[in-house]
Amino acid sequence: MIEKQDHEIPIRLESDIITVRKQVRTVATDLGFGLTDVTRIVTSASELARNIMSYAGAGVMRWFAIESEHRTGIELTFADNGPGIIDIEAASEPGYSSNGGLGMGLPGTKRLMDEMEIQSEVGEGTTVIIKKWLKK
Amino acid sequence: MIEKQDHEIPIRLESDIITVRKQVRTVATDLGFGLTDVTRIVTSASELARNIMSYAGAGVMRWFAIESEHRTGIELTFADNGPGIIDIEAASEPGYSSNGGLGMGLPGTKRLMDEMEIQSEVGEGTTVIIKKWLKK
Amino acid sequence: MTNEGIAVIKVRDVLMVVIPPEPDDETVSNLQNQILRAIEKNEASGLVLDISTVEVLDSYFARMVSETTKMVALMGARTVIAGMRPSVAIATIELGLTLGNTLTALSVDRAFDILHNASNGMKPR
Amino acid sequence: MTNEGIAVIKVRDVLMVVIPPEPDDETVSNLQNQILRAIEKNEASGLVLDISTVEVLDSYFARMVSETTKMVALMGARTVIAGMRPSVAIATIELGLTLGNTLTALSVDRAFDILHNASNGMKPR
Ligand SMILES: Nc1ncnc2c1ncn2[C@@H]1O[C@H](COP(=O)(O)OP(=O)(O)O)[C@@H](O)[C@H]1O
Ligand SMILES: Nc1ncnc2c1ncn2[C@@H]1O[C@H](COP(=O)(O)OP(=O)(O)O)[C@@H](O)[C@H]1O
Repeated sequence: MIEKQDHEIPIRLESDIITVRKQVRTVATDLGFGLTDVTRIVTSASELARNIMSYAGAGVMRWFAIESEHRTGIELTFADNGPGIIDIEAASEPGYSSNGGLGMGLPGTKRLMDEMEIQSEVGEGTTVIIKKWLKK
Repeated sequence: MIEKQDHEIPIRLESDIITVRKQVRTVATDLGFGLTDVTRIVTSASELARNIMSYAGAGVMRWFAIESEHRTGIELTFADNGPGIIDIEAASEPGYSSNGGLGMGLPGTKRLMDEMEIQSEVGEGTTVIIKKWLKK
Repeated sequence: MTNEGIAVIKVRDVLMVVIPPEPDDETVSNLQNQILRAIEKNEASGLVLDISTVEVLDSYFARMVSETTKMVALMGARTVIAGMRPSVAIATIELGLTLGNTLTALSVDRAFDILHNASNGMKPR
Repeated sequence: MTNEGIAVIKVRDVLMVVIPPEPDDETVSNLQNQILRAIEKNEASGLVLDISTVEVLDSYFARMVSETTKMVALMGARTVIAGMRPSVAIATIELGLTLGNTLTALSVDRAFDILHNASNGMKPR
């Protein structure tokens, strides 16, 4: 069950990525997502958590059960106070990576989820919000 | 036969794409198009109907039998009040997609049809008109 | 929303899936799941996608087919697309689509031949 | 930091490595080293990476797998990835990843078949 008070996980160590994955798997499964969607959501969470580790050093993930027009869904927020993304558009293109990575994290997550929003301010930090709706 | 009063189909649900395809197939076949051209026209209609679903959420398709200089043809209009296309030129390039699609819908439809016209106003909506002429 | 049933038939270690003439989007997206599960369950080494009744192959469908082929490959099996109609092939190419490196065959029979020979080729005596 | 142990099993001249369900980054990065050392030490001609229990394959892991495969190939051995789950195959392709030209197999058994036949094929009598 989703408890309001502990719907946040710190991301500081590489091992926190595992914690994020486990937590997201549990929450998504509890909300009623099937295995394929759970895997899509957990994979996305893993990408965004690793981005926080790689580019910001530390941050948090928050999760919410969301409702809209008879639909239920999951919303995950990945927030950090890192360096920010200078060119969000470029960073969202497949293959763009500032550290020799595959550059598939952001564009791939967009495909895996139903909605994705990136807010970033250079020097301030980055917040990525992703959503997935339960198929009726 | 083509009836003036019901030459419009709403596009609101994914299943309406099938209705569009069936209707266009019937109309094009009745007008005398051969199987290859019918398939070109139906494929184009399927792309544009899906774009309405994906980007505008809802819209309509209208069809007309058209005449010009001893030629007969089919004209299909796909209209929506969605967000519009910011850069029509970019959107008409192969591979451009704002949602991780293949980006072949608009450029491909242009190749499959004899004529294509895109009208779009940001915040107002999009209208795409396509035509195919019967080979004499 | 209608969900036209999809037949998955097993012939030795090859699965054959017949795509309905006008699959709706839901059918198409469920297809992927059904196929991958069936391959896992049956330990099938090959997949024949029979599209001989398909009348329109738009970019949504093409994407599903080429992605499914890649997924099937990741799982260790091979896909052959069988029976594409000439009119569909013309529209598909003109639309600018490719099915990636997917193997294709004129008919289901030939598709089975291709998969059969491929696996024989890997097991020489 | 946990370092889930990785089992490296030798069957004739093929090494089999079972990847744990939730390998952490350290495990994943150690893996490469362990595998390459083991191939050298055992003069193995093939490597089977059993990923049948892996529940998530993100881009970090995918990169490690495809790089390892290339390193193994440089050392003269071949890698087969075995047992990818359907849900993982779907997410991997949708994320936009490929495993390069890595050989894949439905199960560990089949992976051994592939390596066995390949080496037979390469050493005809
Ligand atoms: N939280 C973040 N803070 C700062 N920059 C980021 C963050 N997440 C992503 N980026 C930037 O966006 C680029 C693309 O990210 P991504 O698509 O995940 O690929 P990769 O991580 O493989 O480089 C990164 O290389 C980095 O420059
Ligand atoms: N009806 C529409 N309303 C708003 N934007 C549209 C519409 N149709 C197409 N577009 C824009 O044009 C782009 C290219 O469309 P298309 O060539 O059909 O490829 P795809 O649908 O695969 O992205 C879309 O990604 C979208 O940004």
